[in-house]
Amino acid sequence: MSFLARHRIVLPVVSLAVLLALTFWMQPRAMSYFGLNLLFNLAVPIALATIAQMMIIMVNDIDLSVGAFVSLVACVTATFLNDAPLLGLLILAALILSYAAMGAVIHALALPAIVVTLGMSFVWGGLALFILPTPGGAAPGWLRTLMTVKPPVMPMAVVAAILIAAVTHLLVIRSGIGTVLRGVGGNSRSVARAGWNVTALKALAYGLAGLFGVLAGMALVGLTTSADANIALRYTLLSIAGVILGGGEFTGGKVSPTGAVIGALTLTLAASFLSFMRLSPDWQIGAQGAILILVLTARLVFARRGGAA
Amino acid sequence: GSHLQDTSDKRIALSNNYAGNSWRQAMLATWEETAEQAVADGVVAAADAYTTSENQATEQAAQIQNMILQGYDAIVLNAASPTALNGAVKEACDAGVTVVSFDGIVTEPCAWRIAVDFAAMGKEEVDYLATRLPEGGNLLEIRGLAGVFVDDEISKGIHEGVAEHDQFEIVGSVHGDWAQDVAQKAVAGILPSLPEIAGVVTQGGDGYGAAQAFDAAGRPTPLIVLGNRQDELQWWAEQRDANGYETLSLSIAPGVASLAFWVAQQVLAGEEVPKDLTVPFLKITQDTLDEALASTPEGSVANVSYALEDAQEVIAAAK
Amino acid sequence: MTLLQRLSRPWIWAWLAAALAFAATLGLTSGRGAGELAYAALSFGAFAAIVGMGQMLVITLGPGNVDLSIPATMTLAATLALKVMSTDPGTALLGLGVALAVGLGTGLANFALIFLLRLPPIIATLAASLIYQSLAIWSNRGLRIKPPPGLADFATGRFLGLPNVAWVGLALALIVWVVLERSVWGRWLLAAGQNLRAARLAGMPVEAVRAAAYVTVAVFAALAGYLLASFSGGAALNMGQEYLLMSIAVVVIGGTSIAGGNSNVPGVWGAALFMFLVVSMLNSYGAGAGVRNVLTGTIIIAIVIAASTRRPGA
Amino acid sequence: MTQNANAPVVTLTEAAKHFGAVRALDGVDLSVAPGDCVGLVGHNGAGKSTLVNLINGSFAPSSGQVAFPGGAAGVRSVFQELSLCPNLTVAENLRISHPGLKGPGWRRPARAEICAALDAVFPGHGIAADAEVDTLSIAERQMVEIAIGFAPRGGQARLVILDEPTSALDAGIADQLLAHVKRFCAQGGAVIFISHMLGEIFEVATRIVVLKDGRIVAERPAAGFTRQGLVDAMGHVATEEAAREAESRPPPGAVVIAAEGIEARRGEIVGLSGLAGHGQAAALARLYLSQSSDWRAGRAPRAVFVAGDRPRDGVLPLWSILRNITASILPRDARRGMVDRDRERTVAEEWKRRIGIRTDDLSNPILSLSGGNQQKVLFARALASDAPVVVMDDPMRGVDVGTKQDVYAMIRAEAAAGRTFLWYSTETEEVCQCDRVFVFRNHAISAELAGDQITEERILQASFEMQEAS
Ligand SMILES: Nc1ncnc2c1ncn2[C@@H]1O[C@H](COP(=O)(O)OP(=O)(O)OP(=O)(O)O)[C@@H](O)[C@H]1O
Ligand SMILES: Nc1ncnc2c1ncn2[C@@H]1O[C@H](COP(=O)(O)OP(=O)(O)OP(=O)(O)O)[C@@H](O)[C@H]1O
Ligand SMILES: [Mg+2]
Ligand SMILES: [Mg+2]
Repeated sequence: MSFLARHRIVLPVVSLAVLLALTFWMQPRAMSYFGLNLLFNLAVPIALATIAQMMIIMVNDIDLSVGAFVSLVACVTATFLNDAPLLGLLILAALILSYAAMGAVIHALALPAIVVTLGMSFVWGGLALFILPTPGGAAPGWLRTLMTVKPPVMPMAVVAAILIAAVTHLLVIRSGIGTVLRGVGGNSRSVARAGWNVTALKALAYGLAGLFGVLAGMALVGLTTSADANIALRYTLLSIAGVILGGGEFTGGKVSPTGAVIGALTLTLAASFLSFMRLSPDWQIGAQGAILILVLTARLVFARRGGAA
Repeated sequence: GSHLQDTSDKRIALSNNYAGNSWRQAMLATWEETAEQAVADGVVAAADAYTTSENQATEQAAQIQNMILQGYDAIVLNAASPTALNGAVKEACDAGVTVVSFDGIVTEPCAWRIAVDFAAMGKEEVDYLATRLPEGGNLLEIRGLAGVFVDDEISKGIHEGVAEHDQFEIVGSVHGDWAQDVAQKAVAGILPSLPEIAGVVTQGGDGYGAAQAFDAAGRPTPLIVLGNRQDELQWWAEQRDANGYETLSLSIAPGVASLAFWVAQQVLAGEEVPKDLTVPFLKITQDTLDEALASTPEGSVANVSYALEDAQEVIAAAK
Repeated sequence: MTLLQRLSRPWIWAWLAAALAFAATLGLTSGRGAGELAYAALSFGAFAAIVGMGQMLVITLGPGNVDLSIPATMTLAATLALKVMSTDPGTALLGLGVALAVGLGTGLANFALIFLLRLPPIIATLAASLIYQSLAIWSNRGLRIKPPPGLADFATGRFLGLPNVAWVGLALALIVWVVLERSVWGRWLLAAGQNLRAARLAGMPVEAVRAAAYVTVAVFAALAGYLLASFSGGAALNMGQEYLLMSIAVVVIGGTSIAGGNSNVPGVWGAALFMFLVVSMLNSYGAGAGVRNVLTGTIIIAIVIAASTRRPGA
Repeated sequence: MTQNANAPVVTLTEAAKHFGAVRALDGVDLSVAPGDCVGLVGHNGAGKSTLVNLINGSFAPSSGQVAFPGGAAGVRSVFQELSLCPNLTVAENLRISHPGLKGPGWRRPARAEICAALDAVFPGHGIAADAEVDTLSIAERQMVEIAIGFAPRGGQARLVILDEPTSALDAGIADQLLAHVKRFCAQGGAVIFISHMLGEIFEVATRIVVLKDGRIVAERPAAGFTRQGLVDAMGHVATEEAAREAESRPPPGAVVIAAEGIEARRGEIVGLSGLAGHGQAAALARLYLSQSSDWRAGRAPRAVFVAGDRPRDGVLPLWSILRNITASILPRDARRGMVDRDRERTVAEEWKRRIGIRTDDLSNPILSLSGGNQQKVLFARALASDAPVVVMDDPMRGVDVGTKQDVYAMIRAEAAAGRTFLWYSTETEEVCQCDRVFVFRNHAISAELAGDQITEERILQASFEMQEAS
């Protein structure tokens, strides 16, 4: 088996490195503590949302409600968590639990996850509109401080990305329960036959997704200082793209948390890279599509080499 | 004024969150015109326009951060959210960048705001209806995109107006997402359950779709307040010629982008500019209809372009 | 056929839900406006049904297959068609040709990305849609050109009491149904969706089938865009936006299996009517945007649960 | 609580399982004690897998009881359809069925345990504990699954049920397994061994239970059966003598296929042999793919394929038996692109009869068939077409003895009528049915044997040469 096929993480790392090198070349100012933070700080909530999506893809489902959910969390964070922290925490915990319940129901009733999450995206969106019919709210001070902290050596964004990747790698790849969860994606019948309660496992995976979704919403509010009901809708597609860019696959429980984080960084960087290119406004949108295709085309090389094995 | 500094080495960027309708396209066109001329005249060194692919505050925040990195001296901003960009705007101000927001303004105190009083616009619609329909009647409200600041403001103004003129009652309210086809669909869906409608209050751009929906349902065309789109104006002119239809059309002019450009230039030049400026909205009445229709390109939006003098006037008025 | 077997047909639920929403809306007016509402539902449902049927063919190809470029294709096809026609009478067919050619082009481009570059369809169509969007902006700068009067009359007109666009949607539904249920090509599509490798090893031309599905969805989207622009008096850059989630929703609410290999044409129409009627119902009851979204979501999930728990052996 | 050492591990009394009208298991009494090695045989669809599923708790019995006097711990199953998680490594798969592996550092003991288990059953297996399962060949996966079945997993295996464990293994590895089963039973373990290869049953079983149509029709110590007696008890009329009936086939004609170093003539049955996982299946698949197209399917395909790995390569799981049978002949029988449904049913009914698919209604879903009967459907799918070349990838996996003889005869008849067969098999007995055999070793052809040269020794010799040399 080829080196690339064994280490699916190589490709995302190389794409990110190439893009980063090009960005530095075009915009040397970015090559600084300050520059890196500006380039990547908005990637932190995206990375967390991507991890949330990955938890669902890990068990062979797909979540079309991540964006709406993160928006709802952002609204809760900017209102309840700020005004009445205890109530806010309770609501966030309830949201995580409802995510877990959603996973359990999807499995117990053998429902297609894509439809249930599509329906839930309306529900989350509606709840967010209840809480914030018009943009507003304010980030809790501690959250704002946390997201704008200036650690020594490396900017917050980089530290956060490394931390997220490390924690989720331990959780999903190294730990025993993470292995079982990936097993659910690989062959849930075999996991069930080994005596596991697959409904509970799915609830756990969805609950973890909910947890990371909550973290994503909180991180986002920490950066933007306020929220609105539509604030993170595009995270749904971004998170799916991030998981795939990071070497994950839609089926079979093949996911890489490190790759997912790198995928999220790459997507964020790609957008910046384009704005440094100063394209005509007509083509700015299309160029984002083109660069997505380019980055993913590198997978082709990877697939060809790997396919030979 | 001679107290002003030279801005010929300054670079200005336009951060735009959405390009998906004719209003925004007209806005981008006006910006381009103004910018090209200003660069050619040596007023500024560059004035580049950037649009995000998705209408999302997060993406626009990233865009603003990139502009900081690129070393622009000023950022002219049509914001996706009045508050969610505050983090990025603050970062820009801290980096010494002048931020001027218009149309979609931001609440961050360090930025300048060129605001349209959207609530007043909503109220004016009802005030107008009150003059035309003194005995009142049922109103249908077509709103924009839920959860967006402008939608909420205009709607607030409309409701304020209805409270004031209690001969009116809003019997139905739908979200048309500022898209013709969505508005048409929403109106068609709610019409069967509504009593007779005397007037339709809109947020701009939905009038033609509403007229189509009334037509398809075989209902008499009510008094629809329009939003300056050329197709609306043309429909209005046709109706006027056919049966003397009379109404009012109002909206913010896309050319406000050029006003924002000049305000930013003035700030860079060292002019004392108050943080809050207002521009009037562009109103088209029965009398100015033909004139407006003649000057609006087919399929576009009625527009005015602002020059440096207009900006100076607005600034002086606010002082 | 017993009642239980009838209930086991997943598409029944979409139709039941549509009927309930219809009845609930009319409950408000004690029956007045039934004809109007049905007429509106058929008009607007037709667009959702047309794109939904295209999306259904792609979703039938199995997990991971979906076309996210439907809105962009609709916009691009409509923009170019209306630009070419430039409101001149007698150009309707030319415009139709342009729209269908755009659909063919985007469909082939999508499939090229999927097949040649081996991109996952979700990402490929998403990325490509950004390019189509740029093309639409570049070609017409968002100007709204009116359709030729004859075409506009056709799109908003009626025949035998039904809207013309609904006739188009019903004719397409019939064709899709026959192809899926009776033709060899339909069998190939259903087989490829269950197990691509097994279908290939059974001698089926699976790549041709996949290509055909991706081209068909794009052509359907282009046709829907052309009709919608003619119907609503011109193309707008954001005209297709709501059909992204809508196209997926009508497919899955209509009872098509998201796992692939199983599709359901009547369900798509039922779900398309339902999606219109439920919004109308909630609007009529004066529900705000928040309530409307929460209830829409809840009802979607309820339908899916109802449809799946009655399926024997599921 | 102390247990009598000789108390049965599991006891079934009047156990029955019905699927709607299908009586998969119809009142079975069976008891398995420590040290027992029960050989379970029966025709395809006799109810063997259903019995296994009752014991391991996958199904609850429709009536009757399944009791574990000493508790259900230590009862393990190795399933007919492979059930590992392909995305996990070998060691991680052990983790799935071993909840005792916990806390930081669980990987090291997991690797040690699975390596030990593999070494115990299959000495010299060459499988790395850190290899992802989907990079392993089907035989290797089967070996891993068996090893997990016998691994201690925090306790002790007391009863291991092996449902057709050798169907994907070549003879040498199957022998290792048989030897291990004997050792395991000698040490007081119990095994239920299901196989259609009667030789294996006679080699390991202490007791043989014959199932027929969901009932036990014979249960005796192994020594009480003769091979023929066993076949008779299973209730199939075909005799094994039919297999070697006089050949009256015309001599092979012109070369119809030459690819991958394999040459085959019209009317010839060409075998591919060698140890499992040495590239035969891949070569066969490539050869088939080169004969057919991703883009076109004509009325007269040049080749058809019979899959051995049913879930992966063969079965279209949502479809009825009928649609699965006719999947490859749609263009031939179509009129203007439309499926001719009457003709489709006629063809399917005919093949149901000819190949003996056990179902009362072809509209039943394919997954309601037993493994062997699903395999027959795949045969019917291929033979129903007119393709001159039939490519078979270990197609007898899980097919019962009686049916096998029928299929052998059918293959010879079709060959006599001018069809060419390319036949990969893990069973030497089947390879010996061929006119010419290519033996694979390390992804290349190491020998070509014809006529009298085709013997078990020659094939084994060609398969192992390299290993002996190195
Ligand atoms: N889920 C099911 N639904 C309906 N019928 C079933 C189901 N599972 C098994 N059967 C039927 O039960 C009978 C026994 O099947 P079983 O799988 O136990 O056979 P088997 O002896 O293991 O055969 P093989 O040797 O082919 O594996 C068959 O007739 C089969 O069609
Ligand atoms: N048999 C082996 N084959 C290949 N690599 C091995 C083997 N044993 C250990 N390693 C390597 O050694 C490193 C440490 O492995 P190991 O999993 O035993 O650590 P650990 O202390 O158990 O940590 P953790 O709690 O994260 O599992 C791993 O990176 C692994 O790749
Ligand atoms: Mg079996
Ligand atoms: Mg370890």
